[in-house]
Amino acid sequence: MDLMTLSCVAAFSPLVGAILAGFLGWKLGRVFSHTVTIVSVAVSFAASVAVLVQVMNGAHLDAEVYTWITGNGWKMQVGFLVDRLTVTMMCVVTFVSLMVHVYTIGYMADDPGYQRFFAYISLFTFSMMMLVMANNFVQLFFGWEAVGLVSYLLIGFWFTRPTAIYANLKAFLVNRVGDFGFLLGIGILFAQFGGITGGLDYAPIFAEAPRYAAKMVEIIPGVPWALMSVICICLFIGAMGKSAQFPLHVWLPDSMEGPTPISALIHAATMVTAGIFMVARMSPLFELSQAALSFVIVIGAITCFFMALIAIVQYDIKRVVAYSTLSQLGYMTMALGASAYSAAIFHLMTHAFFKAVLFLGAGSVIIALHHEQDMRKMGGLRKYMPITYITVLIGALANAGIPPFAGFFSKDSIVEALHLSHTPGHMFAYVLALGGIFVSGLYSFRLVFFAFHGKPRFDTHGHHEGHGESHAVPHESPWVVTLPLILLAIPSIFIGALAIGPMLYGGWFDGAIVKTATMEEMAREFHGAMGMVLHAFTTLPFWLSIAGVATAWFFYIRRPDLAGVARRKFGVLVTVLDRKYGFDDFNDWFFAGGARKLGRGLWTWGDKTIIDGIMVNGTARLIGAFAGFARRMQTGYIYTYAFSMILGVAAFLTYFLFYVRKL
Amino acid sequence: MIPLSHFLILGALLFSIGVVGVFMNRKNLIILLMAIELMLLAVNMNFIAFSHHLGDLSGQVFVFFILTVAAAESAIGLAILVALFRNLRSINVADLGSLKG
Amino acid sequence: MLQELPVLSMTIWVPIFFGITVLVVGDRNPAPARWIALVGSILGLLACVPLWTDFDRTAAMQFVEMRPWITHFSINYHLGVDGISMPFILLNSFMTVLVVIAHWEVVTDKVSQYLAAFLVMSGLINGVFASLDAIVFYVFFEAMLIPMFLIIGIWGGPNRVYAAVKFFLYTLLGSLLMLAAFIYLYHLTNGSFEIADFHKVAIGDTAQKLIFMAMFMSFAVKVPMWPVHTWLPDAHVEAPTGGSVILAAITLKIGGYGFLRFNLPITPDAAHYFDTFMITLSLIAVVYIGLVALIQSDMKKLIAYSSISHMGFVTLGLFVFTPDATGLRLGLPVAEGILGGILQMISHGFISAAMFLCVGVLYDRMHSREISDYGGVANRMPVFAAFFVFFAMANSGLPGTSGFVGEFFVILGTIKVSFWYALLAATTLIFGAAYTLWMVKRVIYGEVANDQVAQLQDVGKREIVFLTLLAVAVLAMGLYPKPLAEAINPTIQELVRHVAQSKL
Amino acid sequence: MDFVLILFYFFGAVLLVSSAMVVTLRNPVHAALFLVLAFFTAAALWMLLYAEFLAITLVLVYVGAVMVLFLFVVMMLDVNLDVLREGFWKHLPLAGLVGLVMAVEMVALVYRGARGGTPPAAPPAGYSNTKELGRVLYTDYVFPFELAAVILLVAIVAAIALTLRSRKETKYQDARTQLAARPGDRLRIVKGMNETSATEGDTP
Amino acid sequence: MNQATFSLATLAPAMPEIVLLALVSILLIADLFFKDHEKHLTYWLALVSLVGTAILTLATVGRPTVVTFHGMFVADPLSQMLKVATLLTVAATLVLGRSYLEIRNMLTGEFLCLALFGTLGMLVMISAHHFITLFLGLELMALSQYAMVALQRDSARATEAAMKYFVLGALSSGLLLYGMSMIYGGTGSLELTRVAHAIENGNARNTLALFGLVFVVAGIAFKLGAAPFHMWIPDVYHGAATPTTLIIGAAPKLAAFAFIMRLLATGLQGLSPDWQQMLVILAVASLAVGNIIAIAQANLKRMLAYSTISHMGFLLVGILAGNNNGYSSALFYVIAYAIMTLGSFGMILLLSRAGFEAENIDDFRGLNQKSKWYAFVMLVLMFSLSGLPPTVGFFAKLFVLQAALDAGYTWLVVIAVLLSVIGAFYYLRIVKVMYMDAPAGEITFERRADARWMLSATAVATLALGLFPARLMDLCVRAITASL
Repeated sequence: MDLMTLSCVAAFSPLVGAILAGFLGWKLGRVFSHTVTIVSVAVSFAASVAVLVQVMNGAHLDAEVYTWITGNGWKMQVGFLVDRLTVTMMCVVTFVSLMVHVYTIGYMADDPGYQRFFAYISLFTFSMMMLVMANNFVQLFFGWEAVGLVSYLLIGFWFTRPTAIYANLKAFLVNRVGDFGFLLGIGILFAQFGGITGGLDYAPIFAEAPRYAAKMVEIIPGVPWALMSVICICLFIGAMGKSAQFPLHVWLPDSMEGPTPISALIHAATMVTAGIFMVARMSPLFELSQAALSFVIVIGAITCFFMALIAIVQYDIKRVVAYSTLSQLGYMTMALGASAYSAAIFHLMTHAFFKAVLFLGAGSVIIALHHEQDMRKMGGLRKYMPITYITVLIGALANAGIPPFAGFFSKDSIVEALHLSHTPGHMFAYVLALGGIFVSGLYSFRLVFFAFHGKPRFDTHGHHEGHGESHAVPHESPWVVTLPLILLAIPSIFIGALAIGPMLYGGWFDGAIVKTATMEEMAREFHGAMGMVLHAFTTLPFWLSIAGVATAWFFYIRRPDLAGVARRKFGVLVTVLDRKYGFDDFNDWFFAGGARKLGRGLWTWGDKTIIDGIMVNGTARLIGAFAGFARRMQTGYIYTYAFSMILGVAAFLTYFLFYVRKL
Repeated sequence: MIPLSHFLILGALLFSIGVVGVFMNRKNLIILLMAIELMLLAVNMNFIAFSHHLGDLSGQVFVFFILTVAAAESAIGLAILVALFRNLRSINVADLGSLKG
Repeated sequence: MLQELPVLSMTIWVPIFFGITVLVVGDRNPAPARWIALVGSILGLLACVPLWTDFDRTAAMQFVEMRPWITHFSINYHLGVDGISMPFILLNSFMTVLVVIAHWEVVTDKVSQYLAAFLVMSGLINGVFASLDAIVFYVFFEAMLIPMFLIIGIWGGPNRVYAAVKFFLYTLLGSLLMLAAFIYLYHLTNGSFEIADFHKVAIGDTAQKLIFMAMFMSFAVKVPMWPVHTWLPDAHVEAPTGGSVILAAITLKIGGYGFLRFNLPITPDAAHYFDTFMITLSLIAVVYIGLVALIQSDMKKLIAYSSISHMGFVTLGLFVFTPDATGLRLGLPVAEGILGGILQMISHGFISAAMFLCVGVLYDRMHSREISDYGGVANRMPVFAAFFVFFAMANSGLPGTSGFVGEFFVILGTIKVSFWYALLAATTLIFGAAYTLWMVKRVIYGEVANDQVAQLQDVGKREIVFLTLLAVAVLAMGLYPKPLAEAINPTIQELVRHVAQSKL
Repeated sequence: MDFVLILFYFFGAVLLVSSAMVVTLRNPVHAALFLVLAFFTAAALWMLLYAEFLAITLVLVYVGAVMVLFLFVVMMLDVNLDVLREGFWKHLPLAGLVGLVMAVEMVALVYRGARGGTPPAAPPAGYSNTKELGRVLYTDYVFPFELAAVILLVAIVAAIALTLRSRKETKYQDARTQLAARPGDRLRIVKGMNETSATEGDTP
Repeated sequence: MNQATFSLATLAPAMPEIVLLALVSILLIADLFFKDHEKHLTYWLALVSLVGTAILTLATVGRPTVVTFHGMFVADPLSQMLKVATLLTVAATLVLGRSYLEIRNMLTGEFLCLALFGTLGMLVMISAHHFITLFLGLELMALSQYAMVALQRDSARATEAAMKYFVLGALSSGLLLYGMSMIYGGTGSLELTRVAHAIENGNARNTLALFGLVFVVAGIAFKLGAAPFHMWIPDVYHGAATPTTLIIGAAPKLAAFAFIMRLLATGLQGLSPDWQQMLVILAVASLAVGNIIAIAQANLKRMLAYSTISHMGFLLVGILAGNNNGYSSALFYVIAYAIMTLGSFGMILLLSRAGFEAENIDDFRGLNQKSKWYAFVMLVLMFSLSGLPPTVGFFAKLFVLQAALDAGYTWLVVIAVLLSVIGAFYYLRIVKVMYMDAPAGEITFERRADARWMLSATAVATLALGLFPARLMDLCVRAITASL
């Protein structure tokens, strides 16, 4: 099959699955739903792999599926751009998605919304494919919003939970704030290039862009800004929303209200990385603007470190993972800012696997404990659910960046990149990145120790558990749950070592992502994966992560009592972290509350009082009153009437007496 | 000889008296009717003065018809007055105020 | 081949004829009246089909009909459509069918008059869009008020009379000034009411400004633009569902259409002179009204305000010509704004209609429009909830739905004029989503709020039919707007060319 | 200044004074009598304008018929005259002012308009105003003349229709109803409310 | 030329008047001989004489303009058109008012012959060509009307209205006469064409003429009921029995229009710049007063009275254009107005019954529930009065405004437009009570089919002329251009 057909299959088969499951699922039942969706996603994955093969043989696709709309001198299309970047994403997305599909069979087994759920996740897969495969900005924006929609639906999947429907509204709106910038970016692109390139396709715009690198615009009169900086920053604001970068990160922790498979698929592996992907895709543009890059790198650094800190004080197992996701996304963003795009994508891939493992593992724990998410009610689980334990451990190691696990390679190269980068502010990022490494070690293993070691703290709660089932003792999850865990754990171990060579230094991304000076220098220092591992023991990051792990061990295994002490000691700091630096409170108070107050004010004063009360009804009342008054002049007495007549005549006479013409 | 303006001024004054009589009279409808007769008289005065000074007879003819009409008019007016009096037992102008607004 | 057939006359008079028939049938037994009305509306829709199939994508006036009407003033029964007007006739005929279906089990009082009012109004509205003679246009434009006035006033809610009268007088005030402008133009063209001649005639500066203002009064009220919008929420809240649907889906569009057909071509210089003014009002509509919509407690009022906000987008799109000081000065502003405006109008036709029908569905069951009376509807009405969320998403401009297309192009057009205009306009992404989805959250999601909600029955076949029709329309236009755009574009090019050259 | 002018001033003064009395007096009888006086003086003034016929007509028609009619009505309706014109003086200022203004303006305009113009000589000897009028009245003005007749007819019809009323107590035979009478009409059993039989004649 | 020359040629043009007069006299006599149960014969006789005269007039249509009776009388297309309209209007009035009058024992010979005499007066006015005939026609009409109002002589309301009407009417004809006398003095003639020539040739004392003009216009304004000479209208319309109101309200406007045409357009066209200014003031005042005060009315007859005032304002807007365009638009307007008035008062008559006048707006509550058709009739009439398409009222306004704007009175057009928005409000109120309120009392309808048909006919005509006004418009234009 030719590339186009394959791509179409890859993109649209999940859609077909979603439609079937969505419209027929409630009639034809659960089995039908999960089979049809899993098959469709499997097909999609297979197609993606096939595409991968072809692309490795140097195939390349940039073609139109159909024309969306035309105007004077421009046309916009739905089309696919398949190169190595795309295909990487396709494979990651479809693979993780497939795993999650399978996992879901077990996880959602006793949920009434089973079919709906499968329809949603297939739809998500489709949207994500449209996003990554887009060859123009309009379609990119389509996918961008579509994944947002599905995430909205999935976070609010349990729509009777107040927290869930609060979280999904919040997620959608915060994303909209990002899209707001993104759309403006696209708008400026169109304004600049639409006429020249006759549309919003990537290729021509990337080709044209360098000629406008020096172009200045005065958005504020008298203050010239580089056009490219404006565009890139606008675009990056979009990325900030989608990839939950500070200060638009607030939605991601709340999104944990959604079912765990979603957290794994959307809020760890794929959707949240869309922003990273986008910036990488736009690398030809970003390379043209130092300002934008340093903006990116600073934002990334802040996210990376400070979100990691929060993870330390969380007790909800999923929220810990969520904050770790935030911080990992921070790493990717920093990499982008350091114009080490391929490193970012590399980390994106590895992270997709190990973070999925962590989430799914957490999910496995959660079902084992009947939807209990508080780590304080866990502990000592490793003997009850060994497979989960192992896989989560692998995930944690990878996350902490311990060699030779996947995370190590990607994260280490990012730190390296930061070190070597020329982007203003890279040293700031470098420092925070190092701090982040320590913290990630700490929180990852805090999770592991809390949940799987120590003495069990769940024994009592089995009884006053809602469903009142007999077994208080948790047991290993069914194979549909553990299989994905295993299948995802394997790459979490090896993919880093295997892929780093070709992906970062093997010119894998040639043509898809611009080569940058940073990568060049890193390439010079790179001597194969093995060398990297060996060299690691002499580097600061390695010891930092070890220190993190050790601290965790000390506080949660060796001297568990100290944890509480420390909590009390650093009370202020802890509360600050607990309140998540007060972002949520501020947003609720200022934006949500403020908008509502403003709206109410405008309505009562503007609409009701001034416009309606005074202008409209006021006029009516005025006329009415005047009518009532004028009416009283009709006294009913002949002399009044006669008087008015004579007054009229007298008036005319006066007029003519002093009106000189002919007189 | 008497200049035209004399008669016209006389007519004007007479007419204004009639008019004032109409809207200043608050009591008696009959006097209202009389005031109207005065107005017509003033008009006739003008016509005759003009016809004399223009040496044109039609003015006087008009006066003739005005007299006729005035007679008919006062007949009808008085008839209405009578009918009104039968209903109101009064010819007081100030009592004619039931229709208003 | 259908060019000989008086297609436009058919689109006008077929519904009216059936309306009168329905009236004659009376409502001793509503069933026949309903069926006749359905047949009539469908025939009316069929009559429009040639407009789409035989429409050749040029700027020329097509399906022209010309008969002398009042020779003394050289007023002609002159009909014709171009890219601007053709889609609206289709939209209107389509909506009429929906309204007839939607009323079926709902309206039981004075059925025949209800249906007659809608059919007659449908014909009149087609006339508004089809007429090429100012007086003919005006006749349809005004006559249309009467059935709408009755619909709001007779079948409306508790405060219906106030709303109906407000609606009527507001509109009348504007349109009478427009009539004065027409007469003035009649003299400028020394003796022609042909809109085409109005387009050609040269007009002095002051005169242009006055004429612009006069016509602005009329169309701004219809759209409605910001300071003169307050009739709309009242009218919507009080009107019966069908009334709200036509009001939101069609009659508002007449305002936008009027700007395109009259203000821009007849007084181009005034249009340029006033464009900042218009844009300001539009942006106020977008932001201010967006915020106001956020806190509405009545679903219909909320949707009404969202309509105003969306129509603010339309007027914004129509009046972005000239880059201002703060503009990016990137390329000359071209037709995107107007294209966006028109697409926005059509899509808003579908979406607002759908939203009002959804509220109607709930209202028929619970007889309340208060958001606070609902909650957790999705538990009892899953299918309905799916539709509602879908249309809500469309209303907040999700790509893939028609709601996105219009807004997208308006923003593309606006950003060429000024980055800050675009910035303010784009806030609709946030506000639109905020007020729509917050309503969804409070109405659809959550635990079952109370017993009435617990009693709710999911949508029946009839309701599924019209909701599906609309959903398909919304999706189709969102995913493949090309045919529509190709029908509109030539006319827009012509219009832009015309507006660009001064008439002084 | 010549005798005629003196006459004019004299009659004019009387005319104005008497007409002023007409509108100010409280007693309609006195008012009517002053009106008669006014008409007489007016007639005299017309004489000065060689309009003998009209002068005579004025006296005959008005003083003879119309004023008598007025007096008759005044007598017929026994109006109680004790009602003084309270309110008269209250309204006088405004009303008087307007009247004065109007009078002044009219005089001013009239004077402006009628200035100059030589008064024509006296008509030739043997000229008969009456004869001339008579001639044109039945030839040139026959159409208005007929109309005047119609107007008088209308006046008659109206006056009768408005004032003539057949009193209840005047009984007169109506043969038609008598013949049409049937026993059924004589005796009617009425249950509950009593309905008035619509058989008697043209009582309003 | 003092030789009396009565050939048929002299009389023929005046044939309608002569015939009508003859028929009225016959009616007057015949009525005495009709028995009580034959009184309806009088009604039919009156109807026959009106319609017969109308037909006779129609027969004369197309004749060239003739001035006869030594310049007293003119027969031209305008007069023919207006006469037919007047006669038919009065006939329609009788048809509509019949049952009302019968129920109240008012359908007497006197009533009918007074009505016919009034009509005769209108005909005379319409084709008057001389101040004397104008005056006599006016008085003939007016006197009959005073009497007709008072004819309901046991009703205090009616007699009061009659008295007011009479006194003010007399006052106004006093003003009119004074003005005529001045114009006579100024131009030295009483015949319209001669007056016109005198003014054009400049051998006129313009001061006097102008001075007279003021009074003449005042008199005209009274007859039309233009503010500030309008105050009799509400009281008389309210006080008189509804059919009488209709007789006063509908046909006389046609005559008054003719009166204005003769006086201002034929006679004083030379002074048009001056009377235009006066008419502007009158028009604005009438529009304002009529439209605004009408809002505060609860009585339908009073409300329609005020609406009449505003409509007269519009009529004046047309006339003050001062050219044929304006005159023809005004002619169209006044005819349209006559039809609408017939309809709207006809509705009051339709709903009235023994002891129930149906003259309050609330009496129309919920009419739609009782009868869709009559509610619709009223709806059409109301929207036509408020000038909404597709009714004749709209085109009437359109043509008038167009004429005024043509004459350069843009600001006046704007004012008129704004005030008619206010006007729309009280017409809407009627529609509102009919359609949106629940029935208050029980509603009964006129029994007579002919009256019902006549009423429906007015609505249909309103609508039909709204859809196809071209024909009538051309007629008006031709009549004006041929006659002036």
